[in-house]
Amino acid sequence: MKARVIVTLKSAVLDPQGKAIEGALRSLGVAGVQSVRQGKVFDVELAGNDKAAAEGALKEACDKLLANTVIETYRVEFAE
Amino acid sequence: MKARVIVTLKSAVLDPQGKAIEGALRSLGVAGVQSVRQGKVFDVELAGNDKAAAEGALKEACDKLLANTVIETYRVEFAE
Amino acid sequence: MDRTDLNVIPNTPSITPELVAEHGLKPDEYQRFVELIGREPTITELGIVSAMWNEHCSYKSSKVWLRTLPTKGERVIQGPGENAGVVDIGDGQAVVFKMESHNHPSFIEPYQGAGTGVGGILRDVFTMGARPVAALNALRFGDPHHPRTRRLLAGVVAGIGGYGNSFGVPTVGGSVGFHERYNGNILVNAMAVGLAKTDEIFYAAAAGVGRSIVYLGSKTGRDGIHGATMASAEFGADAEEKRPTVQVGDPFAEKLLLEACLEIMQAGCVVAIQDMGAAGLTCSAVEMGAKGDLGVELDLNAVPCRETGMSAYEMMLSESQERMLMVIADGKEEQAEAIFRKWGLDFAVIGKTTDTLRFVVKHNGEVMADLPIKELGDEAPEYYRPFTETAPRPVLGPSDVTHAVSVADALEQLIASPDLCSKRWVWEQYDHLILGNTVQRPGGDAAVVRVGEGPKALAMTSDVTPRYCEADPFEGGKQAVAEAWRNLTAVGATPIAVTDNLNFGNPEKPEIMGQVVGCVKGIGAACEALDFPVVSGNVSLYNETNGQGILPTPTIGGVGLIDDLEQSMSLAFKAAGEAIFVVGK
Amino acid sequence: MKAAVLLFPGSNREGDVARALRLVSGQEPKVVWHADTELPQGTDLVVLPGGFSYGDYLRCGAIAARANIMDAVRAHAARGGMVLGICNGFQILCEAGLLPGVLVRNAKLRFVCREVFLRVERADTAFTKSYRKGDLLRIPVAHGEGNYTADPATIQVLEGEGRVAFRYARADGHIDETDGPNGAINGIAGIYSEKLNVLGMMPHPENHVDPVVGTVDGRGLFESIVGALKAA
Ligand SMILES: Nc1ncnc2c1ncn2[C@@H]1O[C@H](COP(=O)(O)OP(=O)(O)O)[C@@H](O)[C@H]1O
Repeated sequence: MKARVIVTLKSAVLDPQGKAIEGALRSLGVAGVQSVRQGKVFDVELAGNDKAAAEGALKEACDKLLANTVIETYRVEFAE
Repeated sequence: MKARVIVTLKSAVLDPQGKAIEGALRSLGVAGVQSVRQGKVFDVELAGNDKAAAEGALKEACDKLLANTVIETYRVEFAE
Repeated sequence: MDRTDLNVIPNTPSITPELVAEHGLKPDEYQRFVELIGREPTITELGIVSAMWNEHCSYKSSKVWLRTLPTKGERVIQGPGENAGVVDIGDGQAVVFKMESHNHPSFIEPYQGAGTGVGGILRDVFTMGARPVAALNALRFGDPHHPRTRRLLAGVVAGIGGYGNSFGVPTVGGSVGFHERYNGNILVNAMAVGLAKTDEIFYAAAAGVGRSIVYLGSKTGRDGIHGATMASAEFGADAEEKRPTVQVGDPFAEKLLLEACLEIMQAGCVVAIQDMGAAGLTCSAVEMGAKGDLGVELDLNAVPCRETGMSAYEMMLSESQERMLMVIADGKEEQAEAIFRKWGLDFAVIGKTTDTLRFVVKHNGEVMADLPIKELGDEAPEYYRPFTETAPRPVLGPSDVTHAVSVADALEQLIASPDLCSKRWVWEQYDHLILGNTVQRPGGDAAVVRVGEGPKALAMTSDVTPRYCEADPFEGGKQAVAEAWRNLTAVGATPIAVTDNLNFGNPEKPEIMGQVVGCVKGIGAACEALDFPVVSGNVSLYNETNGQGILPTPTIGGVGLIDDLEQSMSLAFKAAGEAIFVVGK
Repeated sequence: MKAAVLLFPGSNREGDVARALRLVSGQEPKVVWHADTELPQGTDLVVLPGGFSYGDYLRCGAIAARANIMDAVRAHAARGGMVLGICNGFQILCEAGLLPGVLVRNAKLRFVCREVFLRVERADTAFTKSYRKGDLLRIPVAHGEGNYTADPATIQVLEGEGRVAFRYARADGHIDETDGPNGAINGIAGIYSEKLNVLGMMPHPENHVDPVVGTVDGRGLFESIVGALKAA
């Protein structure tokens, strides 16, 4: 089973990388960019077919390791 | 308008980060993890409401800056 | 047929002239190979020979000239021909060093290209049993105003730092230059310096029949497999997706590989060792056998793979990074494996040495290649390419210079020029202090790195002035060596040996070949005169874009020895009121 | 003094800190493998050295913070034992929850290796007794992610309880966070735990202990530790 975990910075946390990219896109002349925030995505392959179990495992993975909840939030998605 | 760009390594490209995370999740005892690949996500705020124009601008942004298409692929998504 | 299953590619397609050309072999080279083996090769064999006989591995255009370089000296323990040069520095210690280019990959993907360049040269050094103690680099970029330059520069510098910093070696020196002739072909030359004990140097030559050949490090993927558009046609439209042309480096894996290798060397497990660089498994296995006058038999089913369904052809030509091949001492397999497992690395017995002098590759029980091992290396083509000497330029007199500026303006222009300005922005991104032995940091004439607890130290520098080489290759080659020598003596070191990285355009053009010949002769003359032997090096040819070659850029890496740090000098003025001397002509 | 230097896969300044400890204390520290579950008997100082544990993949220090040995380190700290984390060690301590906050990417997004001035914020802890309050130390940094941050409440607590150990300063001692090497909030270069027995810092005092290589401004930290342990 394939799942995707998306980890992003909490909105109150400064994102210097996003800011830098924002600036770079503007100077490249890409039209209409107002803001950019950068995050991480993890594509995870899981054994079995039990979506609930998988979701539980991935939440555990996020809390234990994938996200630093001091500054980040996460979301788990499943491919349809 | 909000858009999300997801940049991931092409499937045959080595992902040292994913590999290390995979190992760590296993040793933390998270059940059923078979493989992990890490990518980047950019949450972009764009001016206007023209989806086609925005998509064009973001593709340009990816080709010019956000992704190196020698090793990465990207996908542009719009929030519904 | 399932096109995604690469194993189904037959090992014996008919070898067409197109296929040969796609492998970079000239018709006469292919003919020579067919005569050598007495039959038509398999596709795996064609891949193997194309790897062994390409310019990069065989030095076919430069070899006749490299032979003219002085390579011997009282201190030289190992000159060119091994993974790196080895020079005695007394007290049972040796310095091990080499320089290598990663120009093309760095142009395509600057961060990864430069990083894997650093990774490759570090492996060359620790393969010899040396712990890397310093890294240097020499970089050339296009016109500072060219649209690509900024990103290439930023990416390369970050890539060198990203790899070296994580690996844990101080990057203590280098050079950065700009010229429009590098617009489409930047240069990334990386040098590594290590320390070993003179009686614990490890070599590539295999010894002993029936010994285990062991694969170590990261898994094999379809990285950087060259050549074959034939293959792409065969693999369908997603071939590009499946075969990354640029390798991603894993400095973390390399650091583990370093520690694991040094540990099993210490434990007496290693008979021979070779890193897998370009055309990894092919070059390393053939070299180990050929140098040791032994045959090699590999069973590819044992090779740790990152991808499913890899063919023999792909495994033999993969350039995946952070891998090593070793011959293990009898009965030491278990101990060696335990050490590698502890460091979390792959370890697999993938073959054995034989007394047949054949290079035999098996996959799924089938013989995919069976070639004479010595000839694969020794019988590589060697060319005495035609060359035209670079015509001397007219000497300019003071009256020929029209562009008159005031001294103040001239000074300002010089200081502001990207070639001369401070490179702090670059070297601040390199950890130049790790290991705690950096006595002279970047920014001076040569870096000085203490050996152990001192008082001994090594000095190191990399130098070349391409516009001199373009104007007069012979004098330019001499000058690069002389400059390295001066930089070393300026910090109080005795220059002991040189590594070089010869970067040129297309050698099939007589005027470019003339630059190669001129520069090598100049380097040779200077090294001879200064008793400054060349102990290792690398050649990078075909550096061209749109038919125009780069400036001839033979980078010289010099290493010197300081017996007592007390006698070392730095360039800063030490006190007010002291006399200033000018020495020399 | 019985010091234990932890070794994670990818650590690379363990030799530097071991050398500094040896130089100052005359004793060889023990190197402890990450997979072990116990510290050597009688350990009184645990050092988490600099480097790129697990390649700095995911987040700096994140994977190492979950290593086996860290439970023993937690227990040691809870008993009041001394713990010093330098650079990657600091990042690991934050990820492990032994210190608050987090170290994020440098504001300028580049790795930076250079000498900085550090202002000693208090000289009454076991780590700084050999200095005077307000001393300016010339010490190098070498990191890509040393930008200390935490939520305002945490910062307030740290500042209020005097738990900032060092700040990046100008040559004249003035603190201006835009001058610092990484953009850290309030110029924070190092912090203490509540009981002042755990110190995490980004700069590398272990690289400035020998006059042949840089300054000797880092010695005081190791001398303080040796002194404090002798007194204890
Ligand atoms: N320009 C040169 N000057 C001296 N020695 C050289 C030069 N180029 C290559 N060599 C030597 O030839 C041998 C093969 O080099 P190379 O193919 O770069 O090694 P590797 O197997 O690491 O790729 C090495 O021993 C190297 O030192």
